[in-house]
Order: sequence, then C-alpha cells, then structure tokens
Amino acid sequence: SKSNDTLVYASDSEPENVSPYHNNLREGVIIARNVFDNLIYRDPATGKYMPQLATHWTWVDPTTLDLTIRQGVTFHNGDPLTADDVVFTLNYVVSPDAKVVTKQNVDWIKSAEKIGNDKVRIHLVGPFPAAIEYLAGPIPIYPANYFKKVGLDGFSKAPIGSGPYKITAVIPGKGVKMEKNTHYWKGSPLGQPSIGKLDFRVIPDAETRLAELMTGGVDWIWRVPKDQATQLKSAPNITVLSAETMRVGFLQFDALGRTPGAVPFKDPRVRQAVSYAIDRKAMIDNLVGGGARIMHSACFIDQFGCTDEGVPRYDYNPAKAKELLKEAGYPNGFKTEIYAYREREYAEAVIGYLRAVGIDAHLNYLKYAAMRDAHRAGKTPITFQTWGSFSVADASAFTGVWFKGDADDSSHDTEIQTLLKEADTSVDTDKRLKTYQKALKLIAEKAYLFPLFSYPANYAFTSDLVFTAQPDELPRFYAAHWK
Amino acid sequence: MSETLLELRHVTRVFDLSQGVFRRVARLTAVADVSLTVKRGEVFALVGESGSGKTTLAKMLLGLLPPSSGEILVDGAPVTAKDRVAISRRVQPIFQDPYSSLNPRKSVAQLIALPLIVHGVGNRASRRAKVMEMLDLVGLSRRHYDAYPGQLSGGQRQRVAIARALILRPEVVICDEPTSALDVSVQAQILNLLLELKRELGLTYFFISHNLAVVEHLADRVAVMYLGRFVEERSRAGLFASPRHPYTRALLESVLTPDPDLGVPDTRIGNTTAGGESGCPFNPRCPDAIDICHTTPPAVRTLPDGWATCHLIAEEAVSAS
Amino acid sequence: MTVAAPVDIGTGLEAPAAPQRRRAGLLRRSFGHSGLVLGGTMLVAIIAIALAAPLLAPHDPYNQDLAHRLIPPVWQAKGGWDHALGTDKLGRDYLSRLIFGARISLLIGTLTVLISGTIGTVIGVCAGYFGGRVDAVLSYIVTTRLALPVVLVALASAALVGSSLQGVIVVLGLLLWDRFAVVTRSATQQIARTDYVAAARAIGCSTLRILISEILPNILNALIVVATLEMAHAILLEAALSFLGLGVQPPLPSWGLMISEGKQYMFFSPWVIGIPAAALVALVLAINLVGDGLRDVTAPENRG
Amino acid sequence: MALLEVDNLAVDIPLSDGVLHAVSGVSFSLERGETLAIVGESGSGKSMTSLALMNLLPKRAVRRADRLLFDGIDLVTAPEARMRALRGNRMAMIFQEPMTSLNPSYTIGNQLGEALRCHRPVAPAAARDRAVQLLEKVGIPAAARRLNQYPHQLSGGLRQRVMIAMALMCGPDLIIADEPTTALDVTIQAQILHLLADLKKEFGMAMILISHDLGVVARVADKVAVMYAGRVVESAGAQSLFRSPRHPYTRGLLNCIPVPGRTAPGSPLGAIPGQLPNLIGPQHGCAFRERCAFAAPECAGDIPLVVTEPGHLARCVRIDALEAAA
Amino acid sequence: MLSFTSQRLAVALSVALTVSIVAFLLLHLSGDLATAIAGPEATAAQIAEIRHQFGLDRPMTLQYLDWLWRALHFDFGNSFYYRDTVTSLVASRMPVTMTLGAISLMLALVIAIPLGVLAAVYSGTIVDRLALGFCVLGQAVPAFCLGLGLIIVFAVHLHWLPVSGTASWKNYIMPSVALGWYAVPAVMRLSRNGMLEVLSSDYIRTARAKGLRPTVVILKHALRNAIIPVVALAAVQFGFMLGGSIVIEAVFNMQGLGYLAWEAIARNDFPVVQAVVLILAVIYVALTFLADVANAFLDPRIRLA
Ligand SMILES: Nc1ncnc2c1ncn2[C@@H]1O[C@H](COP(=O)(O)OP(=O)(O)OP(=O)(O)O)[C@@H](O)[C@H]1O
Ligand SMILES: Nc1ncnc2c1ncn2[C@@H]1O[C@H](COP(=O)(O)OP(=O)(O)OP(=O)(O)O)[C@@H](O)[C@H]1O
Ligand SMILES: [Mg+2]
Ligand SMILES: [Mg+2]
Repeated sequence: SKSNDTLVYASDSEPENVSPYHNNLREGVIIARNVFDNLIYRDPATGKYMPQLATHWTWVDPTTLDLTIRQGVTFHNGDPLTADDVVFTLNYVVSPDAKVVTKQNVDWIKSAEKIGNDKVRIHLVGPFPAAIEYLAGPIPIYPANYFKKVGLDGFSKAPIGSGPYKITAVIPGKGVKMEKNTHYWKGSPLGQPSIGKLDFRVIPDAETRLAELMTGGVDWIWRVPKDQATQLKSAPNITVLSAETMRVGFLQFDALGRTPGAVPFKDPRVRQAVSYAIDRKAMIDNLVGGGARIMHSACFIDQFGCTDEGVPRYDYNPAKAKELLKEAGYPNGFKTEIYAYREREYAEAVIGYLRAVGIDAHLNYLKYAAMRDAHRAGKTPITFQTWGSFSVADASAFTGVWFKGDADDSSHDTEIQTLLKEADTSVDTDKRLKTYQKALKLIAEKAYLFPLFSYPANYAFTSDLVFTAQPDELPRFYAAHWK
Repeated sequence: MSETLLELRHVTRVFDLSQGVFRRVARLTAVADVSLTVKRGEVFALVGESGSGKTTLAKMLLGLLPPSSGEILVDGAPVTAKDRVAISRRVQPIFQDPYSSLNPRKSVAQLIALPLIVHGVGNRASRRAKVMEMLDLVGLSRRHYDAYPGQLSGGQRQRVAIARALILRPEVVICDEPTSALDVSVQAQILNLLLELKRELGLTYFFISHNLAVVEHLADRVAVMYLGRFVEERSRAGLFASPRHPYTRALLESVLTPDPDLGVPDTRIGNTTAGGESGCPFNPRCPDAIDICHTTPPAVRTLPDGWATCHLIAEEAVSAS
Repeated sequence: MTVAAPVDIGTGLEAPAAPQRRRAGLLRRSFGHSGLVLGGTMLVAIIAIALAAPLLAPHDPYNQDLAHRLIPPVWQAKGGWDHALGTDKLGRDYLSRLIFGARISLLIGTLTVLISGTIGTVIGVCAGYFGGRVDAVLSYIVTTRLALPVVLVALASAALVGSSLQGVIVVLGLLLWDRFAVVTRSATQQIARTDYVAAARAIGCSTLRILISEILPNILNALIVVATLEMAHAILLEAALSFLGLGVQPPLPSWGLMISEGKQYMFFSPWVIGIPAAALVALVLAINLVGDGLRDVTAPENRG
Repeated sequence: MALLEVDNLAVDIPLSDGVLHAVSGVSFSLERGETLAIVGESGSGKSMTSLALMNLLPKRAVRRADRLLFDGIDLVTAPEARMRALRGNRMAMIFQEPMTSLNPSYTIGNQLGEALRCHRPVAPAAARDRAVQLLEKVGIPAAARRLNQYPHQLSGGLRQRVMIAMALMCGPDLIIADEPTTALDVTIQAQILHLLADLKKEFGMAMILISHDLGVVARVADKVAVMYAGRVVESAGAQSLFRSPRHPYTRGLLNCIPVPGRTAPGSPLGAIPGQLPNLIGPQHGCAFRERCAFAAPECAGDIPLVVTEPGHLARCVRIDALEAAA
Repeated sequence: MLSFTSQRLAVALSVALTVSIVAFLLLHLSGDLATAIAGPEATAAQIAEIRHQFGLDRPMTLQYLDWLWRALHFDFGNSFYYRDTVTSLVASRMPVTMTLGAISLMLALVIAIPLGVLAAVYSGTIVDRLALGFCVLGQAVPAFCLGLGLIIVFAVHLHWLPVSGTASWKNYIMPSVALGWYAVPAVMRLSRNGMLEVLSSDYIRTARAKGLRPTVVILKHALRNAIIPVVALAAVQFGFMLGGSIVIEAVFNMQGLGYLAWEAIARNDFPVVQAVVLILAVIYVALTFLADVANAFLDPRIRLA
C-alpha cells in the first residue's frame, strides 16, 4: 500500500521458474518486463519500435540483423551490460540445453556473434520479418558472467537483470519480492520506476484475491470477472479499469476426428453449424463485458497481418446450424466433449448454445497444462482455447501456433500451412498481408477454428494507485505511481 | 441299554492365544487328555469350576471345535469336524443362556424349524406340523408359534431351545449349563422337562453344570474336571457318598443346602491356581498335598465304580471300597 | 407331579400383548424422538422433491438465457415470481436447478453408500466372523485404507479417471467403506460369539447361511445407521470435490457444484451461494438427524 | 435402638410405559451385629432396596419412605453431603460383579487408600498400612505386593476379597453385600461367605446380604426377608423361615431346589408355574396370586402382613387354607 | 508391553509399505512417465532416452524397490512442473499443514472433550441436547462453506482477521476453526459415549459407594477411562485433518501440503501427489501407532498384559 511504498499485486498462478525463458505464464512475462531489459522497445501507444538496449539496428539481409549495444547500462549486481551478455543470451536460448519453454519465441534465431566492441550480429534461420517484434517482446537479456557462475538453478532462485526493478526474494508457492532499481539507466524508454517495492503474491483463488483487495491486503488484482468488476465499481477506495487485450477466445475443433466424439467434426458443415449456433454478441453483452470485440479471424484483429475483410462470418443463426447438422447427417445432434481451462461460464454458455441445436457436449474442465496435454494427444473434440500471442503484435504469433502443423494444430491442412509459411517468412509487407488474408479466409471457410471474441481485462486496484492498462495484457508497474 | 454311544479317547484341545499376526503365540491347554464313554440312555454329568474346559469339551462333542489330538467316536465311528452336518443329526446342544442362544430376529417357528430346513426334511406343511408337535412336547402354547424371543420369558426361551434341539430326534443332547442363567423356579421347570423328555424319547444327556445338587438329582455318572483334566469319574451314588479326590470333596462341601442350622463350611482349599506347573495340577490348592504331589503327576487309581487321580488314594483303600 | 402344565406357561401378563406393544414401542419412540421426526420429515420432503423434479421444476434447468442472468430471488427488490429463486450466471432458473440438483446429490449419496456398504459389510462380516488370520489380513486392509487420505486420493483418482458423475460415485464408493467395515466387524464379532450362532452351527447350517440369515439381520440396525451417516459424508465429499474442481461437471446441477460456482458471487450476491449451501446443509442435517435418531431409537439401552 | 430402621420404603421408576414399582412397602429393622438376608428371584427388587438405602439409585428412580433411620440419622431428609459422609464410612457396600467393580486404571492400593482417605485425614502411608492389614485379613497372601497391582492382574476371587477389604477400610457399622458370590465358583463362594461371617463377628458389624440362593441365605442369615415383585412377602428369623415357611411363594421356592438327601434323584421337582408379574402401572392385591395354587378372590384385595408367630410375618390372606392343606 | 509395541510397530510398518505400493502405482497409472518427464515437444527418441535414463524400461518391481529405496532417503525425484525436487517442495510446505493440523486438533479437543463430558454428566437434559444439536450441525456444514462464511464475516466485514496466507498467527485462526470444526462432532460424541459408558459402569458405582465427591468420581475415576478411546481418535483425527486440509488450504490460500497436492493433481504433477499421499499416510500410520502405545500406557490392562 501507499503507506509503506509497497505495491502488492496478486495473481492466480506462479511461474514454475522465474527465469523468463523457462515459463510461459503471463505472470512470468510481467516479472520479466519489470526486471529485465529487451534490446528493442515497442511503444504500446503508437506501436513504434524504439531503442532500448540496442541503440540502433539494421537488416544486413533478410537473415542477418546487426545491432549496436548501449554503453553504460549495469546489471543489478553492478556488472556492466555489454555485447557479450547479448551474444551469450541469444546463443544460450537457442541451444537445446536451455530447454526454452516457448520455442517459437526463439527458434527463428540461428546464432549471434560479436562483430565489434558494441556490435552484435544475429543470424536468422530463415527470413523472419517479425524478428524486431520478438526482440521487443519475449527476449530479455541475461548477465553472462553471473548466469555462467550460478547456472539455471541458481539463476531461477536469484535472478539478475538490468530492468527498473530488482528481485530481492523468490519464494516458491508464495510469490516474488522486488525493489526499485535506483541505478536504472537514465533515458530508458520505460522511464524511471516510482514505487519503492513490488510484492507479487500468488493467490490462486479469485474470491480470496478479491477479499484481500477489499481488506487492503493487496493493492492490485486483475482478471476480475465481469460481474464482480461491475459490482466492485461501487466499492469505496477501489478503482476498476476495463481494457481490451490481445487475448482471443476461440473454439478449436478436432477436424482430424481422432476420438469418437470428434468424428462429426471431420465434416466442415458440422464445424460451421457449431459456429452458427453460438451467439457471440449475447455472450459479450451479458457475460464478457466491456472492451470485448467479436473476432471473425483466427488472430487478434490489431495484429499485423490480421484482418477480417473477406473472411466469412458466422452470425448467430441456430436455424441454419440445425439445417447444416441435418445435411451432415446429424438431424438429432450428437454427443461430444468440450475441454476448457478458464472462464468456465463461457464454456458453459457455449454448451448451452450447442444444446439448443441438439449437440450434447460434456464439459471437461482442467488446468491448462492438463488440457494442453489432452489436446496435443488428440483427445479433445472441442477445445475452448484462449491465446494472447505473447503480446506479439504480429499475426504469426497466433496462426503459427495453431495452424503450422505443430503440436497444437488439430486440422493439419497443408494448404494453410503452405500459405502461412510463405506469409511468415516473406519480407514483402504487402505480400505478407495478402497471404495472411488468404489463409485466414480459408481457415474461416473450413471453420477449423471458431474465434469468439477478444478478452477484456478487468483490473481492480486501490484508488491510491495511478495505473494505466495496455491492450497487450502487460501491466507495467514501473510506470505506475502513487497518487 | 449299556451300549456305548459316545466315546472320547485321549482328547486334547490347545488354543493359540495370539493377539496379532506377529505376536509370539501363547498356548493354553483347555482340555488335556480326556477319555470318557457315555452309554446310551444315561445321563453323564460333568462338573468343574469355571474355565476348567467343560464348554470346550462340549463344543468338541458337537463338532464345533476340532480336537488338537485324540479321537471322538459316535456309535463307534470316529468323527471329524468335517462331519458337522452328520453329527448334527445325532448330537444336539442346549446352551446355558437362553437369552443369547436364540436369534432375536427369528420367530419361534423359524427357530424350531431351522434344523428341518437345513437338513431338507419334509415340506412346508409337514414342518409346520412338526413344529406344533414340538411346541406341545416342551410345553409351549401354540400361540407362541409366531412370537419372537424378545417376547418370551427365560423359561419359555429355554423351552424353544430344547424344542429346536429335539426336532431332529437326536440321540444325545449336550446340555451346557442349561439352567444356570435361570431362576430357581424356572430351573425346576426345565429340569423336570428334561427328565420327562428323557423318559419319553429315550435320550442320552451329556450334562454340564457346576451345581452339584442339580447333578446329584439328574446324573447317572459324574465326571469332575479340574484345569482341563478329569480328576475323578464315578457313578453318582459312589461319588456323592465317598468322594475320593480332594477337589471333589471341596466341591461337595461347598454345596450349600438351605439348612439354617449349618454354618458356612470351610473347604480349606486355597484360592490360587498359580504354581502348579509340576506334579498334580491341584497341588497349589490342595489342603492335603504331600511332597510327591509337587513333583509327580498322579496316576489313575481305579475304583469299583470309576476312577480318580490322586496320590492320596492308597491302593488298600481302593481294594477296601 | 408331571412336566409343568403347558397352559400355565406364559400366563404372564405380558406375553399376548407383547408383539404389537414392541413394534408400537419402536414407532412411538421414533415419533417421540424430535430429532428423528424433524430429520425424517426433511429427508422425505427432499426425496419427494427429487423424485418429482420434472413435475415440480418450473423451468428446464439447462435452459440458458443470457439476457436474464443473475436475477435475484423473489424476496429481493428486483426479484420476481417467474424465477422464485432467481437465475444463475447463465440465466438458468435457480429453483429448477436446485430441484434437479437434489436428484444428483441424493443419487451420489445413495449409490456411493450402496457400493461402499457392500464392500465394507463383506469385509467387516468376514473379518468379524472368521477372526484369526482372516481378521488380521482384513483389518490390515482397513488400516491401509484409513491411512490413505480420502480427499487427496479421491482427487487424484478423479483426475486419473476424469471427473464425471459416474467417476465421482465410483471413486467415493471405493473409498468410503472403512466405517462400514469397522462397525460391521465389531458387531459381527459380538454376534459370532453368541450361542445362537454356535447353535446354528451345531444344527448343521452352512457358513454362508449363518452369515446371511443369522448375522446379517442382526447387524442391520448398525448398518442402516452407518449408511445414513456415510451418505451424508459422501454428499459433503462430492461438494468438496466439486469445490476443488474435480466433482460433477457442469451443466449437471449438483448442489456442491452450484456452491462452488456461486462462490464468485459471495461478496455481492450472497444468495447465489447461500441458496444451494442452505439446501446442502438441510439435506446433510436431515440425514444426520435420521442417522442419529435411528441410533438412539434402536440402541439396546432404549429398548423396552 | 436398632442400627437401621426401614419403614414402608418404595422405589418408583418412571418409564415411558408408566411407573415401574420396583420396591413397595418394604419395612424391616436391623440390630448391630445382626445379618439380614434378602432373597427373591431376579427382578424382585433386592438390589433396588439396597441402593435405596445408600441413596445410589439410578437417576430417574424415586425413593419414598415413611422412615429410614440409620443410627438415628434420617436418611430420607439427609442432604447429599451428609450421605456422602456416611457412604463408605459407616455404611459400606460390596457388589456382585468382582470383575468390573474395580477401576481398571488404578492400582489396588490407590483404590483401597482412597476409600479411607476420603473420610479420614490420614497420611498415605497410614492408609497403606491399613490396606495391607485388611488384605491379609481377607486372606490375600503377600498383601504388600498386591497393592501395586492392577485389578486385571487378580482373579475373580481375589478381586472380591479386595472389594470386601475396601468396604472394611473405614470400619463401617453396616455392610450391604449385594449378591457378593453369584459370579464366583462354588468353592470360592464358600470361602468368601466364610470370610464374611468371620469378619462380621470380629468387627461386630451389621450386614444385609442379598442373594437369590436359598442355600447361601440359610447358612449366613439371622433374619430373612423374602421378596416377591417388589414387596417383602415373608420375613422371619432364619430358623423359623426355613423350618416353617408360611407364604406359598416361599414354600414354592424351597420345593424348587433339589436338596441332597431330601429329594429323590430323578424325581420331579416342585415348580412354580408362570412368571414374575409386570411391575409397571398400579399394583393391587397379592402379586403372587396368578401363580398361586391357593389363590382365592380375596387375594385381589389388600393384603395385610400377618404375624404368624412372634417375629415371623407373612403377607398372605390364605395362610389358614395353606396350613390346612399341608 | 514390549511385545505389544513391537507387534504394533510391525503392523504399522507393513501398512506403510502397502501404502507405498499404492502411491507408487498412482504415479504409474497416471500415464507414460517418460512422456510426462520429456515434456510435450519431445521426440520419440528423446522419450526413449529418458525412459532409459530414468530406468523406466526396467521391470516394475525393480522400479518400485528403487523408488522405495530413494523414498526412504527422502528422495522423491523431481516435480514435473516446478524445476525443483519434490523433497524440498514438500519440506517447505509441511510446516504450514502441520501447524494448521495441530492448532485445529487442539481447538477441537479443547472444545469437544469438555462438551462431551458435560453432555454425558447432564445426559438427557437440555445441555446434552444442545451439545448434540451443535454436533449434528457441525457435521452438516461443509468446511469450505464455513471457511468462506468466516472470511466474509471476520475479514471482509469486521476486518478483524486477515483473509489469507500464512504471514502471522492471526492467519491461522479462521482456518483452524474451520478445520477443527470438522473434528469436534466425532471427538465430542466419543467422549460423551465413553463417559456415559464409564459412568454407568460398576466401578463408578463402587466409587460413589465409597462416598467420593462427584467431582472426584468424574474427574479421577470416569474421565481417565473415558478418555482412552479419545486419545486414539485424536491421533486418527489428526491424520484425517492433514488429509482433509486441502479444502481449507485452498479456501484460505495457505501454502501447505494439501494445497501443493491439489495443484499438483491439477497439473498432473504426480511425483508430488505420490509423495504427499505417502507422507500423509505414513504420518497417519505413525500417529496411530503412537496412539496405540499411548493408550497402552494409559490403560494398564494393555500395558501389563
Ligand atoms: N476360542 C478360545 N480361544 C482361546 N481360549 C479359549 C477359547 N475357548 C475357551 N478358551 C479357554 O479355555 C479354557 C476353558 O474354557 P471353557 O469355556 O471350556 O471352560 P468352562 O469349564 O466351560 O467354564 P465356564 O464354567 O465358565 O463356562 C478357559 O481358560 C478359556 O479361557
Ligand atoms: N435402571 C433401571 N431402569 C428401569 N428399571 C429398572 C432399573 N433397574 C432395575 N429396574 C427394574 O427394577 C426391578 C427391580 O430390580 P432389582 O435390580 O432390584 O432386582 P433384583 O432383585 O436385584 O434382581 P437380580 O437378582 O436380577 O439382581 C426390576 O423389575 C428391574 O427390571
Ligand atoms: Mg462353559
Ligand atoms: Mg440385583
């Protein structure tokens, strides 16, 4: 709270490892942004890329990127940050030993080398225009000497970065304590941190989190369900903020029909029928709440390359849905299973709509890891997924995960795969846009994936705090301050 | 009427007193090397203090417990525990406590008819007739046909138990203290009934009791048991007239007749069974014990009407009496 | 004098009137037992509601109407009679869900107890009757079962077999037999020592017959009492599993699930959690009262 | 003055079916040094009578009496504290069940000492000495060693002796022994009764001995009261009662038991048909009339206690008919 | 006494061994371990490599013995989810659960035993009825409802106690009440029944016939015997509380064993589940063993048998 200059923020999960490359949790990303610096900074307001640790960067060719590293930046332990640290970090994360959790984030890098005192060259695996976006996102820079000294285990217990906050304690199961980095380099696009201490607390239970906020035990929570957010607005001393995020909710069908319950979904008409059966507008108006938008394409609409122009739309039409089911040979519907891991009520609402057109879907509500395993094993006829694209504002961060034939792809459509590969690697912006549109149109036509809506985020925090939310679902505590 | 119906040859029964899987087993010899013969039509009575092994012996006769060693013969044929069903047609029990020997959830008719059902005798109607006949025989009213044990008095219950024991027309009835849970007035009724039935049906009784007055009233032969062994086995007249074993004597002295002129007898025997590991098992309590009693187990001394085991019975005395 | 005259026997004042008196006694005691009457009435009412759910429920419990979600119950300012207990977060009629939920909760209680009762009784009766090695082995199985933490193992098993109504019933059924085993074991031990069991053996009854017709009827009272208490236990456990996210899956309206879903609204719309919680407490209370009452009424010291 | 005077004692137990008249109209008196025996079949109210004297009745039982004087102290009106001071101190009790009447958790020494120390301000060592002395008196060898033993380590006979020693700790004026030997073997029974008789003589106590065994009663008692269905139906000196029983019930009882030498082996015993009447609800007339061969219509009316000879009372209106038949 | 103790010890050990088999099977029933360890992106070759490396290609019994051997050295392997050893995870969570369990048990005993004794001494009166009513109600209210209710009343509305966490002793008050609440009915009933039984026993009649004061009769003669079964139950209840604290830990966000297990189950992190099941079972077994021995100590009939 303001009185002890400590911002206590609570969330439901804790990263299994605070090292940013070794978890894929949003909470981990938040810590990473507060504790580490990236090479490049993307202004969330304008979307412009700005120098951060790299003062300058140039494409030598589509697979070679040169960067100039800023001088005078120090890590929390006082070591200077140099080009060696950058080279070490990039080479480490692409090595198989690193066991990076989200491979797409780094697997476009082939290697990095030092080509001058403050110059670093990155070799790409292939042409990858979104590289800058990734460097501005999930690629923080580690202190080479310290990391080599303590190893990953030591690092994950006491990580050191160069960012606005330094970690003072990592308590597994409880949270992470951070303190203002008073020696943060001047002129950082992030600005100087204002709040003295950050205390991240894991409180898995939403109601407990809310109760803690209401009793002053914590100062900031998020992911407040819509109903509570609405009601919280009337509570004194609490500010509620709703904002759209890049996270998109969608239904994914097992178009391969790998389980008995999934067999009907081999037929595109059945997938289309499901798409027609669901009233997304009613869901947004009543369940999801302010800030959400209906999505028609398999990506977040503001991402580069994402568009819904020319993409077929499935507006709520249960009659049409029934008709399609009849055509597909299921006049009386069928039984199936739906898997979900968050927002159970959204999944339940979907089940309710399916029931109205005769599809009897049984819900399996699991933790994310378990659901992901089931999904990758092909046991999930319908999966209620959400994807936040790692806050990467490029369509490749979405489609790449779900349609490029990797573990999470349950359609394995080679035509789409080819299109996406082309789009992802093309250096021609126009061509990229066109190819993405083609792919997205195809995805929607075949209804492999039925996008529902973008997620709003509801933040609730003590009125003493000045906090602005950004659509990339990344609360920036370094920019927050007390009133 | 002197053919042998029941015979026990050197029967011993040992219990393993283990209280768990892993505990070292303690052994308790409840019945030690007992031999006896019961003749058809006689009442063979067994007396002895509590815990001397009377019930254990009865259970072996009923085939409910296999002997650890030795042989049990019914009508000259050896039986084993496996023949329980066969034995049950010839040997039937009446237990001490009529409150616990009748299943409270069954009606009188069901209780009495059970042996018929188990052995598949007759049909429903004939069984009903038989039950009615038994009710008459033991002196119960037909009203009680559908009653439950909870609605009967102790005496009536014991009659039900007797009816159940007799419905298969067994040859031997093992009566394990059949009246000691009952008031004297009821005891008299039951004893009268037992005598009457014996006369009418030609039954043989193996009668266990610690009440010597009752035994004297009922028995033809009497065996006295002490710590699992027979110490004396005599005809009734002989035993009551001239008990030879000191324990038998103590027992007889302890019988309290309702005679206000007599005081309480001093039986002079001790009250501890400890220390009798060697020699005669009775030596710790025996008022007349001599040295040999502490070292050597006494041999069987044959008497004209039976036998006894005691060092103090002089050979001359045997021949004299 | 001959054998005592048959007519004289049983002229006691008690015998003829006894049968009716005894049964009447149990009934009278039952009705005189306020807890039993209260619990019994509540339980019968809940069972009746569950059985007649399709007739009683004013709406389809699965019918969602997002436009009319979270309507408060009738006693609150914005409530109305169309949804007497309001609607849930998806606009489903809360009263209807509550009524259908009674079915699920009772079904779980009953089936679980059937499974666990059978297992526990078989184990307990065998251990109690055969004694010795059999008893040692079975007691050891019971101890092992007791050593396994129920909630944890139930959760883990539910996670393994997938959580569903059938799964919950089977898992709980396989876990909750311990009390049956313990109680029937000691009851059987007592009965196996009685003379009437010895008598039955002496008559020539087979072991199976003795177990079924001599022992079972006599431990029935104890079994019924345990069954009621275990039923309450099962219903509560299901609620706890639902609360932890591994119980019955939506949209089935089990009360435990309704509570865990209503938790979201506990600060601002407490009725959402309050209504199913009250129903659950009432049901469990009723079952407990009945179980306790039966125990009191059939206890030997209270028999005439 | 008599040590104990009981006049018209009644014990009622309210049950759900009505009031159970466990004891009604019991009167007797007892001099110092005298032994009164109470006989009767199970459920006739013997124990209730003795518990009523000690005021140890079950909670719901109600005690009424015209007079209940112990050494001049009115027990009816005595407050609980007063009764506590008497109990175990001046009137002691020995119970039937030696196996369960001792607390399994405390040593014999502890339980014996406690009996003395809760009434007398004596040092533990003194209490211990007294315990040893009494244990030896009741025939327990190596008494000092026994003090540290727990009840379960003793046999039934020994435990009953310990109970007797415990009752004697304060040197009471009156001992009530409720079926002290029923649970014991006949040889042990003889020993215990012998012991009681000796001790009574030695300490000059009065004793009430309760039993259903006529043999025991005949051997021990000076006076006998025969109870039937909660009432004393006959009371007399032991000699007189066994010589010439007046009440048909007493006669019936005496005929029921086989007596060596008197009843011929194998011959039918006398029997009392029927059973104890229901004691619940209002009681009228002679309770035995349903089972009595001499019952007449007047037996349903009030039955006065008849003095048949000095000190011999019987509650029967048909004594004359009885005598005539004999 | 010695043979009694060693016999109980043998039973306890064999039960613990059986539980370890169950726990072992739990892990192996949860799917292919090698795949789980390798993670979702692993290739078939990597999985085979891991299978070999972890010895998962050996016969089950061998694996079990190996696992047991390591478990005996408090080595339960690594968590699939956290990059940490199960042992250190469990060790860090254990104190919370133990503290919670111990406080709850204390609370339950302190409330339940006197209540049970009172109900028995005043049996059939209004005191008895109230105590029993309280008991039945206790059984009917689910622990999580009680927990949530406590939070609403004492934390949110009254601001007396903190909502969640384990920061100070104040954090333990509400969870202990909610958890202990569950044990009160059982303990109370048992002490009531034990007391009733003892009070109607012959030796209490003897004690009263000696002229002892009612308080002495109840506190010295009755309570000691009535409490013997309660000791055993208390140990068992403590075991149950540890196992049942999952719900309470979840409600009050206490980072204890139960909570750890719950999360581990949700994440298919079965080595952790396995370790917690085994540890809780062993604690239970150890407690019942201690209770047996304590009982034997309290009850001379067993001690001197
Ligand atoms: N099933 C058993 N297991 C172990 N010991 C037993 C068993 N049955 C009997 N005993 C022991 O065997 C001895 C003889 O017992 P039994 O019941 O035969 O004596 P009893 O003469 O019938 O005594 P009572 O007069 O008390 O009925 C006793 O010490 C008893 O404890
Ligand atoms: N606690 C009680 N509640 C109700 N009735 C009781 C209670 N105790 C005794 N009775 C009844 O009081 C009557 C007298 O009982 P009491 O114990 O005095 O008989 P008794 O002559 O001592 O019998 P026994 O020889 O069996 O000891 C009996 O009918 C009995 O059923
Ligand atoms: Mg016997
Ligand atoms: Mg009595």
